[in-house]
Order: sequence, then structure tokens, then C-alpha cells
Amino acid sequence: QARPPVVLAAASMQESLNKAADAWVARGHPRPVLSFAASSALARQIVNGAPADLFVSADEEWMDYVAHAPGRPGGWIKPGTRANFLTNGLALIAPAGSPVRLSIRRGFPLAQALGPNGRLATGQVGAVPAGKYAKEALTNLGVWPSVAGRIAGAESVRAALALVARGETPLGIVYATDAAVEPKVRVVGLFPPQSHGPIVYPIVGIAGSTNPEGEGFRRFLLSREGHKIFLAYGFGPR
Amino acid sequence: MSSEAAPVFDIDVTVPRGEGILHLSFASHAAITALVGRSGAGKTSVLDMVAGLLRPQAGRIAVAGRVLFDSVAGIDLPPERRGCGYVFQDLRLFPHMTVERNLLYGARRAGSEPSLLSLLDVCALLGIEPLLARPVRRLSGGEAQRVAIGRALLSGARFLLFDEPLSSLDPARRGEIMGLIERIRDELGLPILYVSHDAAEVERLAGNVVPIG
Amino acid sequence: MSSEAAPVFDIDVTVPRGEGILHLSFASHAAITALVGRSGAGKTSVLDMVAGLLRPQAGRIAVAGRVLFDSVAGIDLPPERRGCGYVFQDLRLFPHMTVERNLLYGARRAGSEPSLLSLLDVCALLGIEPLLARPVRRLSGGEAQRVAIGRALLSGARFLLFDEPLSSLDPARRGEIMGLIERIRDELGLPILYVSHDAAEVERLAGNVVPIG
Amino acid sequence: MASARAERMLTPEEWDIVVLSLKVSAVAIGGVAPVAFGCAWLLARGRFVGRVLLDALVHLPLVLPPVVTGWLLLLAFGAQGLVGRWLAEFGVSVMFRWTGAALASAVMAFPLMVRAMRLSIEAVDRRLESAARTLGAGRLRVFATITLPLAMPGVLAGMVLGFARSLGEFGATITFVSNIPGETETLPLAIYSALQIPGSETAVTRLALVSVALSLIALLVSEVLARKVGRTGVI
Amino acid sequence: MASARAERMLTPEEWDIVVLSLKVSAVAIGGVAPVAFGCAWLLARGRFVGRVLLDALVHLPLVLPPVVTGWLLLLAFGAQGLVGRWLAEFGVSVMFRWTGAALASAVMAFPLMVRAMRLSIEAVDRRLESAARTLGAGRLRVFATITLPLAMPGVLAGMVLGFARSLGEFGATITFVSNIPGETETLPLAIYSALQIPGSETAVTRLALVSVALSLIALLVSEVLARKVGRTGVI
Ligand SMILES: Nc1ncnc2c1ncn2[C@@H]1O[C@H](COP(=O)(O)OP(=O)(O)OP(=O)(O)O)[C@@H](O)[C@H]1O
Ligand SMILES: Nc1ncnc2c1ncn2[C@@H]1O[C@H](COP(=O)(O)OP(=O)(O)OP(=O)(O)O)[C@@H](O)[C@H]1O
Ligand code: MOO
Ligand SMILES: [Mg+2]
Ligand SMILES: [Mg+2]
Repeated sequence: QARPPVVLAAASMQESLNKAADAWVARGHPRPVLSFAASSALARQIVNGAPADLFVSADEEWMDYVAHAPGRPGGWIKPGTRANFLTNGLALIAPAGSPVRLSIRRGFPLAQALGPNGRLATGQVGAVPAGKYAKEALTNLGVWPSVAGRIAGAESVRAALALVARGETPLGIVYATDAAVEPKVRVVGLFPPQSHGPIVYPIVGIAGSTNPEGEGFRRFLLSREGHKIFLAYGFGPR
Repeated sequence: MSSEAAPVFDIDVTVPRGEGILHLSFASHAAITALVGRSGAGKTSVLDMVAGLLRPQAGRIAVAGRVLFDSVAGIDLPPERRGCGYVFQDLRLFPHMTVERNLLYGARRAGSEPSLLSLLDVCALLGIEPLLARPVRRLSGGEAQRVAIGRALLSGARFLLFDEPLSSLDPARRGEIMGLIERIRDELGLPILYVSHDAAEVERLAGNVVPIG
Repeated sequence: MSSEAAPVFDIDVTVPRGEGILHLSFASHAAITALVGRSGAGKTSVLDMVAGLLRPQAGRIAVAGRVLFDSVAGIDLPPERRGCGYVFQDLRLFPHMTVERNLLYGARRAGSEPSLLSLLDVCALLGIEPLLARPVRRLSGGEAQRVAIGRALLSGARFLLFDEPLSSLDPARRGEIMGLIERIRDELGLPILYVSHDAAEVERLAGNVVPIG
Repeated sequence: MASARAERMLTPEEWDIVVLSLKVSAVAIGGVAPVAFGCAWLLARGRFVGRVLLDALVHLPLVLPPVVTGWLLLLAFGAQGLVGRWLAEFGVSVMFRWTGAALASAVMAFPLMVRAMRLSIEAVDRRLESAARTLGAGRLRVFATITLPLAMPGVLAGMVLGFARSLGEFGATITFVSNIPGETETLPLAIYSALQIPGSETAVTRLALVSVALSLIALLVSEVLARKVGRTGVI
Repeated sequence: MASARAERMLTPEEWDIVVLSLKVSAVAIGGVAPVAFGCAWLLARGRFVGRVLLDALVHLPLVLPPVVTGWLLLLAFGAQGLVGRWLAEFGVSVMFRWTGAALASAVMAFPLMVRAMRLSIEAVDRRLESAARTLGAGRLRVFATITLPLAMPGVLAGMVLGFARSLGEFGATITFVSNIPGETETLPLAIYSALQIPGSETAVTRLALVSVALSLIALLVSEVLARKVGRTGVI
């Protein structure tokens, strides 16, 4: 039997990518080895020569980092394998029982909705991709200055989700996909796609990978059937 | 029971020790009572029981009419309330203190002591003034022994327990310190339980000799 | 220099000690040489220098013609190669071992010893057979001292250093062990440097008395 | 002078982070040290049932991944947590506050402190304690003048270990109180944030060096204290 | 029997994770203990310049956030790293291997082990060592028969601390060798992964309890060993 490929993927893709791997196995392939961690950690592992076959990043920045990193003649990415694989949306969420109502538009009263002491949970601004998008969207909607001092920057977008689910913060900003898997939160509203740059998940083959299974799995993920699996988890079309 | 009629040491103890059982019972009216016996007989164990560091299986310990331990009456004073000045066979100086702080450790208890036992007098009599600022780790064997004696004397004790206190000292020092002990006996009237292997010491100091083992 | 003509102990040492400087120089032809002097005179320091545990500022140490230290010649044998059996004033039994393991610690060196010093003989002579399996923490003062003597005797030493080895023992034991020491002197011919405050001991054992301080 | 140079080397934001980190670590270590000593004492001297269980409990924050510890703190001290609700009655909340960061640091440092202190307490010669008692010292005075000073090497080692751990503590803090600049963003959180940004290796290195410098200072201070203790028996 | 019950309680994957974690921790602690002891010895007994610097270096993995330590390991042992290139000449690579996870665990446990061991070495009465030397024991024998056994409480405490730390080590491992199921996915990594999935609290709790159980066993073993050492002076 063929050797399983090693896939490095952003932590937020855990459920969906595992499901896709199951589907791949159902087609008679060895189950890919999936390693989930922060995109930053995975990118650094790749440019230090870690033996992997595919990389799925949660944002373009870290993919660009891999693309431009020195140390290997010809670069760390297998030419012609980079593709934007998925897109995602940004959601404002509240605990499931929260009565809060807000419509997300220019200057919407987010700070008031947080109350006197409430905080807005999201990924660490400037570090976790979701936090970066949240700041961008709030800035474009003109409400960033009023909440900048009120952010609770979680270690990952899933940690932000947990803060809202437990009612530690009245509101939070996470990906639409995260909101969909947590019954203890309610989506207050989705941010208009124009309010932030496109949230894309690039996928690449890693240079030096010789496992044909890797390329096969990559093609499967990008295929219609593969893609369908991710749509079920709330990811948007390419 | 009035303290005048009571023996100075009234001791009756039983304790398992080593492979056997140690039993000792005596009442002594002498201010200085010597405990003698071969090595391993149980002399140190008796002092430990009087000091409250080893609990007898059963028995009674009274010093100058004051009951320190009584298994029947359920009396067992903690060591700090027995008021003894104990010169340990293994000295037990506090290694993290200077000689002076060792000497003064028990002095808190000795509020209104007669001037015989002031720090300077004791140091002079024991010949340890030049050592006051030394850490105790850097003492010779006999110097450490003299500091241990000084510490017990300065602690304002109601009675003294001496476990071979002069074993590491030269004859001249020995004589001097025996003189000091006699003065303590005569001028302060402190009861002393004295362990020694030295016949001359016992002869000179003790009013009563209790053999053990 | 032939070992016949050489003195048994040929010692000339200088070392800063306490507040002053300790200097001692003597050559002794007696198998047992006693070091006597008041407490703090420097007796233990001299033994430590002979054992290699304290380095003299300057001087020379030779035992039975064998040079252990010579500051001029640059000789300074490490303690383990000096071959001494040292009974420390503070005993220094190994607390994590039983009496038996303490006694046998140096026995490796004592490959071909005469049978006088077999484990069982030494234990019998010192009266410590019943203690062999005991952890050393649970010994009386005199018992510990006898174990320390046994450990030194069983170590196959070329010479012995005794620092008040009998200070915690009763007169009967003292006499027995002095007999043992005499046999070691006479039958094995081991040089012994002997520190004691006891005039009777020194009188009986030592062929030469070196005063110090 | 040194601080002037440090100020020149660090941006004002970074400088604030350093000050906050020191505050968090100092409060954490200072606050938890007595508890740790008490616990070490119990483990060293106590002969009660469930001693091994207490021991295991003490080691818990070491055994669990830090984020789990942070999560458990969140469960306990959060708005719905038992402790959190109790504290709320007094109008106190540690959520998203620097006090919460100090709490997380303290919890993570706890096992290290206890172990070091316990080792030293176990090494104290109890015969010295009984000697002190014959000299009229009650249990408390014996503790303060004999046991504690003799155990001081372990207390110092525990505090250094705890301080160092606190300077590096990341997972429990961010999970418990998130990363709030000026309130809970300590050095490791800032370093972690920086690490998430491509090309930020210099910023990471600079902050990491600051951490190392702080720990070096802590080590030097502890060495000096240890020497002083060795000489005089007191701090 | 116990293992049969454990197997019933855990899924086969979880069981593999437990076995892997034990392997990683055991190799890490076993491998690094002698190095830690040597280091502790140097710090306790050495009087060389740069002692405080060595001390600081030892504390480094404690002071830096674990992910930074993982990153530094990646830089050193990666394909372009100094050590990585040297190892590659022998055809050895620790990247994405369980050996790499063990290395990360060892590095993180190192400061804890050194401190505990050092405390105990410093507490050894050197007069006993000199007594042993007069009895003919060379430095090595003195070390093996006197110093090491007397320092054994610290060695054991260090190994328990290290083992516990290793069971909880997450940040350095995932940053250095990623989260590869069956190869580098130890208990904390599995727990972290599970924490990322909403509603997985039971899985997290079960795995966390397994961690706690393992550390409890380690504690019990160390207690038994400590008692044996206390009685006989040898393990
Ligand atoms: N470790 C040390 N450091 C410095 N000075 C010391 C040390 N040990 C002892 N001294 C001092 O050196 C001198 C000699 O001490 P030494 O132990 O050799 O005396 P000694 O003759 O054996 O006395 P004793 O009969 O009381 O045992 C004394 O003044 C003592 O205070
Ligand atoms: N900690 C201990 N645990 C158990 N047995 C002990 C302990 N200490 C001493 N023993 C034993 O108890 C008996 C009495 O010991 P003790 O120390 O009272 O004797 P001693 O008369 O003071 O002897 P010495 O003159 O040798 O000091 C001895 O047989 C000794 O072996
Ligand atoms: O890269 Mo992440 O872990 O999905 O924010
Ligand atoms: Mg005794
Ligand atoms: Mg001496």
C-alpha cells in the first residue's frame, strides 16, 4: 500500500479536514497524516525542512512567508501547486441566550452593546488571523476606535469562541465556520464581505515531497466532491 | 505534695529502645545527680525523656516537685515548657547562627536571671569570648562543646541536663567548668542531671549516683 | 632515605587557623605518638593535614618515611592515596548506610589484611555485632564512636589517626579498646597519631607525647 | 542609567509590557510563596492520609497542558464559575484583569515552588528543632528561627524557579484572561503575538532577550541573597 | 487487569497516545537526567567564572515562552540548523519524529531537574565526602557511594518534576515537531486538539484524567523509591 502523505493544516480546519480525509480513505487511499497547529508554527516548520507533503494555511500571509523564505534553491513550494482552497466569513456572535440585537453597518453601536465592562472576544489582534480580519472590518465600519481598548485577544479563534460560549464576554467575532459548530453561541450578524479582505485558505504542495498521494489528496480537496465536504461546515466557495 | 519534701528528681520511666526495653526508676534528693552506665545503657534516652524529646511508654517524671510527665494523669508538658537547659551529647549548635546568636537563643526565657549567668561572665568562664562572631561551623570540637554549655546556662533554665559535657575538653578547662557547675549548684540551686563516664567528675560534682543498665 | 632510619612521624607544618597561625614541627620515632594540648590548640587541624583534608601553607609531612606532603618538592598526595585510617572527632559516619556498610566502606583497600582485623573480630572487640544491621542514625553516642573506630581499623590503613577516639566511652570499654590499640601497635606495627585529653590513655599508649599550642 | 539605556532600546509599549510582566510575576510569586511553603511543609512533615493525593494535586498544573489549566481557571473564576460568582458578591473579578494573569502565573509556578521548598524542609535536621524547643522556643518561634532559615536555600530556589516560570508563562494566562494590551499582555504573550507575524523575528528576539535579562537579574539577586543567608542565617 | 480496564476506557487511538506519551517522557527524562545532574553538580560545586551565566542558560527554557523554545529548537535542528546539518551527515533527523518530541520535553524539563538536583547536592555534608576519601575512595567512588545517594531525594524530585512537566509539555513540542498522530502527538497535543472542538469537553476531561493518573503513578513510584533510598541508601 502507498505511504500516507503528511498534511500540515491550520488548527481551525480540524473537523472539516478530518472528514475530507475519511472520504479520501473511502476511495481506497491510505489515510493522510494530519497535523493541526497554528499556521505560523507550521510555516516555520516547512521552511526549516520538515518532511511534509501539503500545507493548508489559515491566511495568505503565512503562505507568502513560505513562498519567499530562503534556504532552498527553487523555494519551499512546489511550483504550480498553490491554490486558494476555501473562503470564510466573519461573524459577530453572542451567547445563545443573549437578547442582543445589532445590525452590522457603518458606525453600529458595538461599544454600547458591550455594556460598561463587557469585552469583545476575538483572536489576538495582529497575531491570530481571525483577529486581524476583525480589526480590519471594524476599522472599515468606523467602530474600531470605540472598542479598541475592549478587545479580549484569545490565543486562537476557537478560544475566543469558548469565551463567548461560556458567557465571559457578551460578544465575539469569529469565523462563520466556528459559529456554526458551537450550539452555545448565536450569530448576531455576519460582517459584510466588503468590510474585510477576502478570507482565503491557500493550499500548496511542499517542495521536496515525492509522495504521489500528497498531490492526489490535494487534487481531491480542490475537486467538486472534496469541496462539498467543506461547504457543509460553513466554508464559502472559492 | 510540697516542693520541700519532694525529691529533686523523681523519675520512673519505661520506653522501648534499641532491641530491648529501657526501664529506670529512682528518686534523688541531691542537687546534682549523676547517671552512669556503659555505652548504650540508655543515659541519653533518659535525658531525652526528661527534656520531653522522647515520650516514655509509661511512667512519671517530676523535677523539684514539678510534674513534667505522668502517663496516668495524662500530663505531658511540651519541651519548651519544661524549662530545661540541655547540653546534648551531639551538641546541636544551630549551624546558621554565630556563636553569639547560639548563646542568646534561649536568653529570652532568662528575663530576670542573677548576674552570675550574664553573657559576658559565661563567655569569660568558658573562654569563648574571642569566638562570639564566629559561625559555629568553624569551631574546634572542644570550642563547640563549650558553646553548647554556654547556651544551656544562658537559657534561664529551671534545671540542667548535661550529657557528657566535658568529654572533649582538656583537664584544665574541665576543672574550671566543674567549678562553674558547682557555683551554679550552690548559688542558684539549679537541679542538674549529669551523665559522665569520668569517675573524677562524678566524684567531685554529684551528690547521688544512679547506675543504669 | 631508608624507612628504617626515618622517623615514624616527621611533620613540619604551617597553616592559618582561627585568628592566628598554627605552626607545628616534630619528628617522632614512637609507633604511637600522642598530640596533646588545650581545646582549640590545633590538634584536629594537624590530623586533617596529615590526612590530606587541610592543605598546609607550607611544610612537609612524612609518615614511616613516606612523604605525603612537601610544599618545596611540590608533593601533595590526595587523601585517598595517603592510606590513613582516621577516627574523626565528629565521627562522620555515613548516615545513609547501615553500621555494616559503614564498617566495610574502606575494606576494599584492605585486601590482604592479617586476620586480626577481620570484620567479625573487630565487631566482637568493639562490642558492636548486635548493631550491624542498624542505620547509624539510631546509635547511642558511644556506639557511634565505636563504629567509627571499627571503620578506620577495617580500612587497611598504613597508619592511623585517632582524634579523641574514646571520649564517649565508659572506663571498661575504654580499657578494652586500649588493649586492642596496643595489639595493633605491636602486632601490625601501624603508626598511630593519637589525640587525647586523657592523661591515663596517653600514659598507657603513647611512646612519645607532642605538646601543641 | 541602565534604565535610560533600556528605555532607549525598547519602545514605550514594550517598556510598559516589561513593567506589567514584573508586576504580574512579583505579585504572583510573592502571593503564592507562603501558600507554597505551607504546602511544602505539609508534604514534608505531615503524616496524614491522602498525602500522595495532595502531592498529585500540587503537581497538577505541571502535568496538564497550560491551556487546560487556563481553561480550568476560566471554569472556576469565570462569570459562571463557583469562585467567580462568590468573588462577584464582593464586586471582585479577575477575568481579563492583570490580577487574573498573576493568578495564572501563581498557579503555574506553584508546583515548582512547593517541590524546591519541600526538598529543603526535608533536609532540615530535626534534632536542631528539638534543641530549640528545649531552649523555650514554641513551635512558631522554632519555625521562624530554625526551620525557615535552614530551608531558605529551597525557598529561594523555589522563588527563582517560580519567577522564571512566571516570566515564561503563556498558555494558562492567555486562555484564562486573554491578551489585553496594558492589562494582561505580559512578555510571553507579546512574544507569542509577535511570533505569529511573519518577519517579526527581530521583535521576538528583542523581547526574548529582555525576558532573559530579567531572569538573569533575578538569578543574581537570589545568589546575593543566598550568600547573605549562608553568612547570617537571615535575609 | 488494570490495563484491560484502561483499554476499555480509552479508544485504541487514545491508548496509542498514552503509550507514545510514556515513551517520549521516559526517554526524555532518562536521557537528560545524567546531563542535568552534571550541570547541577557544576553549579553546586564549581567556582568558575560564568557560573551565573550557565545558571541563566539552564533556566532559559523556563523563562522563554515554550513556543520560543520550540522555535529555537527548530532553528537548531532543522535542515539548515547547525545541529540538524551535523545530524544529517549520520542520516539522523529528529524533525517530525518522536525523538524530536522527546528532545523538546527533555529541554523543557531540564531546568526543573537541575534545580532540584542542585539543591540536594548543596545539602550534602562535604565532611562525609572527605571521610570517604580518607578511606581510600577516589573521587568517582565518593561520588557514586556518598554524594549521589545523599543527593538522591533531589534526583528523584527532579525526575518527578521533569516527568510531570514532560507529560504537560505542549508549546515547544508542537512548534518543533508539529502534531503528527502516532509520531509526535503526545497527550497534551491531543488534549489541545480536542479543546479546539466545541463540545469535546468529555474527551478533554478523559485525556486530562489519564495525564493525572500517569503522574500519580509516577509520584507513587518516586515515593516508594524515596522510602527505599531512605532505608538502604541505594535504589
Ligand atoms: N573550619 C575552621 N575554619 C577556621 N578556623 C577553624 C576551623 N576549625 C577550627 N578552627 C580554629 O582553629 C583552631 C584549631 O582548631 P582545632 O580544631 O585544630 O583545635 P583542637 O586542638 O582540635 O581543639 P579541640 O580539642 O577543642 O578539638 C581553633 O582556634 C579553632 O577555632
Ligand atoms: N534513635 C534511636 N532509635 C532506636 N534506638 C536507639 C536510638 N538511639 C539510641 N538507641 C538505642 O537505645 C539504647 C540506649 O541509647 P542511649 O543513646 O540512651 O545510650 P547512652 O547510655 O546514652 O549511650 P552512650 O554512652 O553510648 O551515649 C542503645 O541500645 C541504642 O542503640
Ligand atoms: O491559524 Mo489558526 O490556528 O486557525 O488561527
Ligand atoms: Mg548517650
Ligand atoms: Mg579537635
